Amino acid sequence: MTRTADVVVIGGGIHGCSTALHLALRGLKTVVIEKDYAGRHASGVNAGGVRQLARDHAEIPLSVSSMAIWERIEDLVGDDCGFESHGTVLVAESEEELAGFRARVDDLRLKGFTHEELIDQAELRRLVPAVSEHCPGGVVSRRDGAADPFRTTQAFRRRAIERGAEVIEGVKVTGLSRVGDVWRVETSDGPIEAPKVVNAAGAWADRIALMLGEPVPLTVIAPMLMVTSRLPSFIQPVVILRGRKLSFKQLGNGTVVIGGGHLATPHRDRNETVLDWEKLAISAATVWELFPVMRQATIVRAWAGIEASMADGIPVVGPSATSEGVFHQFGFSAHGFQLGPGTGAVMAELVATGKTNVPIADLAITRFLPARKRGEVPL
Amino acid sequence: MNASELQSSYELVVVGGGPAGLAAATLAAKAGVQTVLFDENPGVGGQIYRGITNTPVADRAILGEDYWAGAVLASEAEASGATIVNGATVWSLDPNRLVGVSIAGQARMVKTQRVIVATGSMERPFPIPGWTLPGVMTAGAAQTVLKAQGLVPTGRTIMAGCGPLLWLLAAQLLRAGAKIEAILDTAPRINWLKAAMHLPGFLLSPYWSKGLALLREVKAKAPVIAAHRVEAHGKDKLSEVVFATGAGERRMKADLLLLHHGVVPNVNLAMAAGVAHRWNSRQLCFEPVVDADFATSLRGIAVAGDGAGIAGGTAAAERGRIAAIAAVQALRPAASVMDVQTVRQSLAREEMGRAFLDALYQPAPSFRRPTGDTIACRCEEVTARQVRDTADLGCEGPNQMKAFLRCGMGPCQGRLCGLTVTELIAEQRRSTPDEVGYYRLRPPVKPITLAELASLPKTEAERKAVER
Amino acid sequence: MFKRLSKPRGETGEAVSLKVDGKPIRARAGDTVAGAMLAAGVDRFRTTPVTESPRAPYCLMGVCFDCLVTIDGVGSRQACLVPVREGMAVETQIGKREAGR
Amino acid sequence: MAGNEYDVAVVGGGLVGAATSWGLAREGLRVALLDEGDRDVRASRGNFALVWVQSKGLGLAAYAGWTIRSSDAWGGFSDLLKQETGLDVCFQRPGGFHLALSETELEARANVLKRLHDQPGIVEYKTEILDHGQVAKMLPDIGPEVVGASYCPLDGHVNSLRLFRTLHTAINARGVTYLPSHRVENITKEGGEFRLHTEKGEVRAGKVALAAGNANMRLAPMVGLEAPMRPERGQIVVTERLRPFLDYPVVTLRQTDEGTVMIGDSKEESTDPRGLTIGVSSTEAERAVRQFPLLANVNVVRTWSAIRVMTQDGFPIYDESETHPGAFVLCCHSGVTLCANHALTVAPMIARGALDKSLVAPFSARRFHVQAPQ
Repeated sequence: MTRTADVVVIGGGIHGCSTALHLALRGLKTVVIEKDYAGRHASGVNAGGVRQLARDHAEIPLSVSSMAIWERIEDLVGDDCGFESHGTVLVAESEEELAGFRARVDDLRLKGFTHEELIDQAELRRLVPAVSEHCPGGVVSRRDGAADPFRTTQAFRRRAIERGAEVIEGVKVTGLSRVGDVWRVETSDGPIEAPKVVNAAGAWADRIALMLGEPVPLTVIAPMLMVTSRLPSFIQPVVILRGRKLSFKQLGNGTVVIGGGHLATPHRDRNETVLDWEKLAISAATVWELFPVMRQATIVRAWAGIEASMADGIPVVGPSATSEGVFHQFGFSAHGFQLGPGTGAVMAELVATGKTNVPIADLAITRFLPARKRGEVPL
Repeated sequence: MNASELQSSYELVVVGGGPAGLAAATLAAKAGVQTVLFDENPGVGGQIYRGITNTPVADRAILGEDYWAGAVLASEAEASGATIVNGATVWSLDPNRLVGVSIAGQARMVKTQRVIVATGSMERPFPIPGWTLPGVMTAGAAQTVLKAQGLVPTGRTIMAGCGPLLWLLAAQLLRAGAKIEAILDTAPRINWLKAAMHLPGFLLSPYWSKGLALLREVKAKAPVIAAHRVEAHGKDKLSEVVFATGAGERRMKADLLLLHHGVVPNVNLAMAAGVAHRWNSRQLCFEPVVDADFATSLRGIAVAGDGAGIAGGTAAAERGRIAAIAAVQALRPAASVMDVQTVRQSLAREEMGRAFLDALYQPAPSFRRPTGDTIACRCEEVTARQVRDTADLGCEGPNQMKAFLRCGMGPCQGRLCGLTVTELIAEQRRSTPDEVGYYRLRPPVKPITLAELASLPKTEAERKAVER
Repeated sequence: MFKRLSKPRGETGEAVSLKVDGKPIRARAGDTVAGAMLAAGVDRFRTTPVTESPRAPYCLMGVCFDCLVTIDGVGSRQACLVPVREGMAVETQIGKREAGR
Repeated sequence: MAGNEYDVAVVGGGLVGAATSWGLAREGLRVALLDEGDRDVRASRGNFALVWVQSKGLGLAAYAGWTIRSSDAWGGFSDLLKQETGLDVCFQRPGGFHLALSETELEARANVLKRLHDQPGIVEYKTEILDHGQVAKMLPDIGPEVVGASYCPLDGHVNSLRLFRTLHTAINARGVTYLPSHRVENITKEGGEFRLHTEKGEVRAGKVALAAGNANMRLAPMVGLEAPMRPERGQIVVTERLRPFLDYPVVTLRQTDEGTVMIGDSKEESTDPRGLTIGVSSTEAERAVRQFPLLANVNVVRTWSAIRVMTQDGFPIYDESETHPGAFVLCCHSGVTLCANHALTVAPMIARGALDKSLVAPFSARRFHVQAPQ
């Protein structure tokens, strides 16, 4: 017998689980299909940054909506998810870089966003006392923070189930077809029919899109992270550098997690990544340069998670361009963790009501269509 | 201005000098409509912009920029040509738009073609044990004396409740140098799950960033404790606050307890006039039935601002403008006024986050429907048990309840017990607040003296009805 | 329960004097009677006409009627709505009001 | 009839219906009391609470006797209620005044009383005309405009809202089934039993007593009775609670045991209970201040209007149906004054199944059919 649901969500990462929870809260019968287990890839093994700072304009609305949830995350999912808020600081390494930051902050203000705040050297020193003397200032987003990624994904999964969603793990989606008014989702465990489908399949989402005739420029990446031995507490905010592919934060136990964009080699069909220790060494060197205190630390572990990166670095969020009833939510390009809670809420609204007032048009999948197909008149 | 200087009729009467009233009067008067605004406070601004023209609070950071935005509304109203009368209590409004107003002990009846009722909101009743003790106040009360008179609490101060205004006030008091021993957060956790579906709208609203910033500011300076029961103890005044947390009961010595469970429309004048009302199950209060122009079931009478359902100060001003545009178009069809669509769009933006806040900050049933000897009606000192027992006798509604127990018969005329009594009856009789209904209200909605009442004009027939 | 902010805007000082139950207090022009009484440390405004239990202002915005006092011989005035005036005589009100005052 | 749900169905949950139900329950009967909803008109919430004798009976001498009978029974009645419920309805009979604000008014007053007492068959009771000085000895706060008053020592008052609540408490304790929101749409009689049809279902009873105020006009014909009514609107003004200053009720002004002062006794021919005429309240207030100048600064907390239950000639109707034996109708304006009679005299008659003609024959609606002598 074919199973039925109101919505099938493909992918059990932070995004899939969050959308499932919000759908369940709206009273929709929701089934999540996860080929491994919830939080197995990028959602479970990222750096845990909960950051509004330095985001692309197109995703700021989703980011601020998420922040509203992050600050009360325990009220929503019954677990504080290890969320701590000490701000994120973007450090400028030169006056020139700082001038660029200033222009961005002013521009954001004009658009009505106030979460980014330009800081001078004194304030930078106050927030990040150990920063190297050559840095003239930076930008802070004071409500940013960090959380425990795997725990967070699990908390969303658990609460979604408590609210009536079903999460099926270890089952792959093998096909997707329209049968009358509903979508038939073929899985390794038999078909499920539902009028609505959400594609939150992360690094595998392009394959789902392809089943719908919507090719997208998705690259599979594997951002690397490493963690140091314990150090005396020397920094509270998460620190990021734009010029040098670096972000790092000190956890409550004293260890420091270093990430920032250097990539391992992913093998998505084998669920494997191969670390690139040369690039890890570059990250380590950058940290040592900026924070002399770090020189005594040793790297105790390094890892990478498989993630989808879009050609333009921003996610795909919104309805499918070809298939009514299907919605995309993928391609977060290594900065999707913070966006999970709020994007799930917006996606659930979109699925349930067909619309949302949240401006997500710039994240539509149509941006990858040829101009002619988008209906634009060529010059 | 004294009552004898008033004209016997105006084209438009606006009741209330908060954002809705000020914006409405300004727009109408500028369009050439002969407008009078009555406000019972010593100065305009309503509660949100209380004291805006003469506050002694010098440091602008204390009250925040949202407060000072009110100065523009006030000065525009001042310059608009509308007659603004402070210290003027409107105590009666009838379906024929005859307005009873009292100024410095003198009553007058004023006739008008249109009325915009902008009587705003008041804090929801917070019936807990000991809430009548001196030293227990609403959070809004503390905010009022801060704004209007520059007073800040001294001694041991505790706040309790939930809602955006609670956090705003806490931040203002902290900035003004007050010390807050604890903030007892009564918002039930489960509300988050109910609110979550409204998040997408909330994030576009002006509330989220302000609200979260306040939350953070307050939490950095005052301990916030989740509490699901709060009691005020003391003999002749507050001495101790007792509250229940997940980890058991706690007690704290206190000199001042500030309570807040959100605001509800102040419906007395509109209800007494006979405007149709309905229960709002999201905001848990009665509100007038209005159309897109805020016109009510009574011809020529509009209710604008928070009095038409809670949406906040900025939305109130937009609502006032919409109601005023309708009045101008009816009274002066040739006058040029701003495009109502533009105002509707701003209003829609302002109202966007409301559903989320309403769900998130809905007070728990135990704080709305008290039990035992907790006072429900402060004026007549009627307890929750009496109301419940009387409902069990077969008393189905608040009007019979009033006759049996006198609840709602005191000078506040049910403002502080109306919602409680309705909800208690609904619970006891397994009914709904909508079915139970509200007190039938009658003028005067604010007390006036017998001499004032006696001084009003009367017809021969009206005299004959009494003198025999 | 309340004190004044140390650096007020506009005219400074407490220029108005009035009496509460015969005791002189100072107030700022622009104060309401209730505000002036709270600033002067008065923590009981009246007792109720029903059980004579003590009350002080609850809402300070004119809706609760717990701040009723006798002002210049006239009972049951809402202290939160009446501005102070030089020489005003305020009395706290005990139980039911007496007719004629 | 063992099949009946109830022995008696009383229609109308106001003072008349509640008092009658209590009296019937005291006789050991199974009683259902059918009432309308909270928002429906109810004169019992808007009355003036006097237990009043003076000037009752001009035009129907028997009414004076009927009134005095209830007034005399009131003390014992209130004691009974207190024993059963613990609630004190504060009945007092200190005597009452009717104040005159001009010589013309005083003369008119004296004339009314003279005509009343000149009627044949009238029961004797004392009423005096007093001048200003005599009144001032008992009512020291009257104003200079009060030229005099009539005074009757039999007059008194109660707390009528508490009486209303006390009766409901008492009937609840005695097992009366109170059915709110049971507006009676139709009454039929089948096989010796009355069926009362309501939106919430049917109620069956062996007897039916109509005590529905002005609605009796609609209901009485369903059981072969009639109740010609002429509803009237009255308005009342109420003040805040004051310390006791008035030891006697005045027909237009009384201080309750709670301290509030009620001012009223207007008459308007309107049946809209929501309407309220400010000019009428104002006239009442003006006269009150002239009568008692010390009230000038007192705050008015509420005004209200209510529809008086008034028969076409102003006197009560008590009748039993000839076509529908077991159906009775009770209509009166003075539900407070006559409350003791309804509970202690009329209810036992209904329980027995027949009205005692020696007491209530003058109050039959048949009086409206009397033809002028040829």
